[in-house]
Amino acid sequence: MNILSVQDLGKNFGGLTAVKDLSFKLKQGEILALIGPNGAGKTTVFACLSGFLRAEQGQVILEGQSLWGLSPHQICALGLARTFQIVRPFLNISVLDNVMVGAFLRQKSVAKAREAALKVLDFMGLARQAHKEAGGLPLPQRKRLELAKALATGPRVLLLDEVMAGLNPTEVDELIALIRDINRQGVSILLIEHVMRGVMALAQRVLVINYGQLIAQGTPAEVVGNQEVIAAYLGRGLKHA
Amino acid sequence: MAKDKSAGEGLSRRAFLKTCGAAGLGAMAISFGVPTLLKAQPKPIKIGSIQPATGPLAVIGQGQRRGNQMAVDFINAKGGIKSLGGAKLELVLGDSETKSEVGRSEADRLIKDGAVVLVGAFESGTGMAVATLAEQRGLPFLVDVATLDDITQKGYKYTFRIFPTSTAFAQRGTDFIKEIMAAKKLSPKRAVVTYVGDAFGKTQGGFFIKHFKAANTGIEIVEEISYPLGIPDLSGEVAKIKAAKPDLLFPICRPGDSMILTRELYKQRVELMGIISPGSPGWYEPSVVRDLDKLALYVMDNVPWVNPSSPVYQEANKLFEEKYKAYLDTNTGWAYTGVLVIADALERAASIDPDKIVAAFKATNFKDHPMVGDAVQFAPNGDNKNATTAMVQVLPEADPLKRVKVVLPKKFAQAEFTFPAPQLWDRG
Amino acid sequence: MNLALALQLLIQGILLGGIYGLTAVGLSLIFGVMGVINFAHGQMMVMGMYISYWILVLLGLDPYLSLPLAAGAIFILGYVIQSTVVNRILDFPEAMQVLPLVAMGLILENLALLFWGPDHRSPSTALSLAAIPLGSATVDVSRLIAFALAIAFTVALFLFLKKSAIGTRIRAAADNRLGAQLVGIKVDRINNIAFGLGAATTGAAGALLLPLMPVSPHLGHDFTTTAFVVVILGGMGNLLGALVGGLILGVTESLATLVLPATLKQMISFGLLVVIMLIRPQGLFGGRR
Amino acid sequence: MRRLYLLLGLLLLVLLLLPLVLDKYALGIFVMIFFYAYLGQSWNVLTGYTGHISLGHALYVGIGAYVSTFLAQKFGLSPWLGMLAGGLLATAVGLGLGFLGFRFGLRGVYFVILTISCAEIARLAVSHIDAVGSFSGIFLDFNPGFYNFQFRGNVPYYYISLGFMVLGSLAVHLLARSRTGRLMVAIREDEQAALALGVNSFKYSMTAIGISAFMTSLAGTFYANYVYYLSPNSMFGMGLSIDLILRPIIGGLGTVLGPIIGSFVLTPLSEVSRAYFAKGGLEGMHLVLYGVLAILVVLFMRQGILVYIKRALKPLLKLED
Repeated sequence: MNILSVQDLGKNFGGLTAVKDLSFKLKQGEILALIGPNGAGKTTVFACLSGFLRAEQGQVILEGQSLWGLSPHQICALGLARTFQIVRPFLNISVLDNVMVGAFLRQKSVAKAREAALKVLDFMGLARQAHKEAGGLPLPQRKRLELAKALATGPRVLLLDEVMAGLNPTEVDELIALIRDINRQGVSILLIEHVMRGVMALAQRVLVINYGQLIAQGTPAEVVGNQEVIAAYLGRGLKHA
Repeated sequence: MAKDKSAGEGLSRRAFLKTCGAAGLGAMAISFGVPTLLKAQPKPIKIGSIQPATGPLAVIGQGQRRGNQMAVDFINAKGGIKSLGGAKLELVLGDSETKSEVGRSEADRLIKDGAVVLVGAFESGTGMAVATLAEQRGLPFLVDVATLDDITQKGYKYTFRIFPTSTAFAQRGTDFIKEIMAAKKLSPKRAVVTYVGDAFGKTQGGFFIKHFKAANTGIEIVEEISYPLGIPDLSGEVAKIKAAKPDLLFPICRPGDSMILTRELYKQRVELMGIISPGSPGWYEPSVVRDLDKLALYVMDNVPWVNPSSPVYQEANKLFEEKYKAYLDTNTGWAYTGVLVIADALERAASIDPDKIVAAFKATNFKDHPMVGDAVQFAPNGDNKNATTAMVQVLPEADPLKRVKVVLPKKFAQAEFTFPAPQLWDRG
Repeated sequence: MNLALALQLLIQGILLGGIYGLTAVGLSLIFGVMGVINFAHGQMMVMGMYISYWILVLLGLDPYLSLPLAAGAIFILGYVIQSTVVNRILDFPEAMQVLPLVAMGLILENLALLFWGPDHRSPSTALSLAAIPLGSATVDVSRLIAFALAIAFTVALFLFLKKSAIGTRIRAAADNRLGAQLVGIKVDRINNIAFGLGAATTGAAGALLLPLMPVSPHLGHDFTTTAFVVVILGGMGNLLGALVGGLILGVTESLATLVLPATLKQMISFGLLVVIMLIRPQGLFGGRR
Repeated sequence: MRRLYLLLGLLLLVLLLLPLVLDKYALGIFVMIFFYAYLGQSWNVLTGYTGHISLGHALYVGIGAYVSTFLAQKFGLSPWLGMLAGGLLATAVGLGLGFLGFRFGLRGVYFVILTISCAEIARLAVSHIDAVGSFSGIFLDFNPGFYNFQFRGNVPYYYISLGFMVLGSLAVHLLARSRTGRLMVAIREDEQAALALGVNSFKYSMTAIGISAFMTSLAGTFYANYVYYLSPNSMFGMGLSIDLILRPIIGGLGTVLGPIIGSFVLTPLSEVSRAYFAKGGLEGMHLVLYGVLAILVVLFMRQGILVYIKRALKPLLKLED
């Protein structure tokens, strides 16, 4: 069963095509990775799915409901949450308060939201930081906080934008385990990732895009061997060499 | 010229810095009376002066302070309040910053500092706020300058005013204009009124227009132009004046805009028989007469002016000229008179009890003042029954400080008026 | 409707618009580079007016001749304000950036009051009464000069930013502060110069206004507000836009007096401002958003 | 935390007893302290907590003052009720302004200019409405009595303004701890990130401006019946808008105690310096010092004075961060 289906998505910036005729489906309970060289349009896809950008064409269906024209907060309320590539914690309030903002989406009372947020923090291993100001956290913990906030909104689908970038291998491994856990709890995940170790470990399927178009898809192993994918990455590399 | 001499008044830089620090520490507890050497036993009687010493009306407010202070010095030089054992007067100063609530707060501070009478406030909004406060506190308040009728129409017991109201201005102004036209056998047909867009301009202008229209002068007011106070550009307004083809211009200004108005009339070659202000600042101040020079000549203004033949005036004006290089005009003159009227009431009350002072105010019959008009006497509502205006005109004279002359009423006139005036650009 | 009057108002609107434009160019430059609104702008202009006033009174030098001195003095003032205050607040939340500059305006205004007293000073200059008759209308010579110089200054400033080495650095710093720093530009110094330049045009505007209106300590505030309107109309940070925005505002306000009391003409400008912001927030001619 | 509340309670008790020992002038200063603290608190809701900078809050003060005064003069309605009417109108106007600003995405400087413009437009409009005195403004009659919101001495004004400050701060305190308040803070911190977490930023921004406008306008009614004179320039002008934001900025933005502390520092300072420099020749000096102080505070205490006070009291009160 597909929880999210994307049909012929298209987005231009001025005359520049960022995404073109992109179609894919995210299955219930699946972890799907979206990869591609820098500037391939991955983040634009996320922005279109989460309502931060208006796509010019195409259809996005979440559990049978069209997301066309909805604003980000409505999309989030329907069960699709996202993180940002450059993490955006609310700097001047505590970690707990940060996560509570997400929890308020489902919990109307402060006490219940706090309870829910604490649970998420515990799960993410941030319980000891709960009362610290978010601005004081180091990057790895900020990454977790970013995830915790999104998780607190109780999503059915989670879009993760490079949550592993900038982490050391141990931290990556911890995060992989966490994301697996999240997935096991029934959250379907679409992730953009450059850390291939993460992609290989997590993704059941991989989509590769370049210049806003889908150029390959399949299991991680299949995609890695795909000539076109190699050309996309290497070709670009050669040009710049 | 940059700054009058009182600025240096005994504050060295170090003393200044030191006291600043003290002010920070001592907060409200400090009282700031000027230390004086007292030979006589009785304590000085404090008069609280609230004037707009900063803010857009500062030019007038600071003059008002000088007027108040000079009268205090005058009374003290004459031996103070004799019925109170020769007690000296002391002026305690408040600055309204041209804001009503600041004026109110300042009045309260002056009361705390021991003021037994308040005087002020030039600007009618502050005047109103202080009048209400005086009523709340039960302390007499003498309005030295402020025209708004409302101040004395609230039935307040503690407020008195020596200055004419907007109504009085409008009536006198209309009469004078009729008199001028009759004397010169002229029958102008069209006139334009301009007024500034603030409380003063609106009331002064509105009352004048109403009276003038009702007075059957044969002169039609063809255009009423109000303009904002902000950026002083009157080119559009003057273009409208020119298009209305008036014979006469009746402007109501604040200091500053009068200069732009006149220069603009010159540049756009607006032909007029003359400029007659129904009563407003901006035409008789030393700085205006000096800066506009020939363009200021022949402007007439209907104001409660000084009485040139009064010995009180002559004495006061001499001092004022020596000290401030300026002459006593309508505002400073009434500020001076205000304190004289207070001293007179204190003398007769022989007490600083507010209600006794109020009783003394009510019985005032004060002749020895420097202004035109009869003795100051208060009507039941607190207005000066005999407050009146004169028509003054700026006339050619080598010394700019002597150019403003009373021309009407005849009783007080220093010179014949010139009317119609030569056009602005025909003055050599 | 009176055609002669309309023509006269149109002429005056255009000339006044040039002056509005000149007062706004500096504000626009400062916003474009630093992203802060200089709430002390009008007061800086008044300082320029006082400087040319005193040069005229003490040395007898006409404001048009003392203009470089006024501009230079206000350049230094701007440079000092930027280096002592504004550079330190660039990273502050916007609400915190407002206060220091408002306070700076308060300080300048009251320093003028302390030093020179509250008088309205309006000296006669060589050209303060000159006017050229043009049919039924007249053209004010001081305004015409101010208008011409306003255009000249704006174009000169524009070219300076485009062509000169310092100009290029200023643009780089405006574009990306961090990036400019990385390529070795001393951003703080460049900011000082940019603020100084913005201030200098304002000082020059002050000198040009002296023959037109009396100077007094409290004149500044309304010029700041008007300059805002102009800058938004033209697009924040767009210098030529500021000039055109000034013209639009001048003409609109002037012609509005045909049908409205002059006291309401500002309402037209603020109304226009709101509408422009809603439908074209980048300003009529584009700018930094 | 408990000790902090204890301390605040004690301070409140002192404030309640102060009129026993203070003269009218000192009470008047306290009235202004409370008045500006309350105004700062009201502004704080929109700017300090939600992050939308308003430099036109005089608009709501003016509406509150004019509406209640107009109703009292025309229909004899008690200002206590007129105050609510003014509050409702101010809320409606605030929501209208908010709609334009938030719907059309005006943020930062653009929102600032929108607020200035709306206040200026209101000032000019009121200047041309004869029913409320146009340029001349309104002169209130003085008829002391509770019904009329007018009193002879300063003591009633003292307690009313104290009540405004305490209740206003309590309301903001409760708001800040509520779901709504927390979502407002999220919008202030990062509107995009808040949107991504399902926060309807438009709705909560509107709520903030509505509450802020309502609270602000109540102070207008107080002002009218304290000063007895209203004019378009003083009630709707930019001067008041700037005056009312100084205290929360200096005390600490987005905190409940910030506006109060700011007002306790700034209001007496302006009074004392004005009184000190009242003598002739130094006109304007107090405003220069005021300006210098404001700059110094922002430069060297960028989070406001409150942070330093907290730090100093930390050991005493066992405060958490």
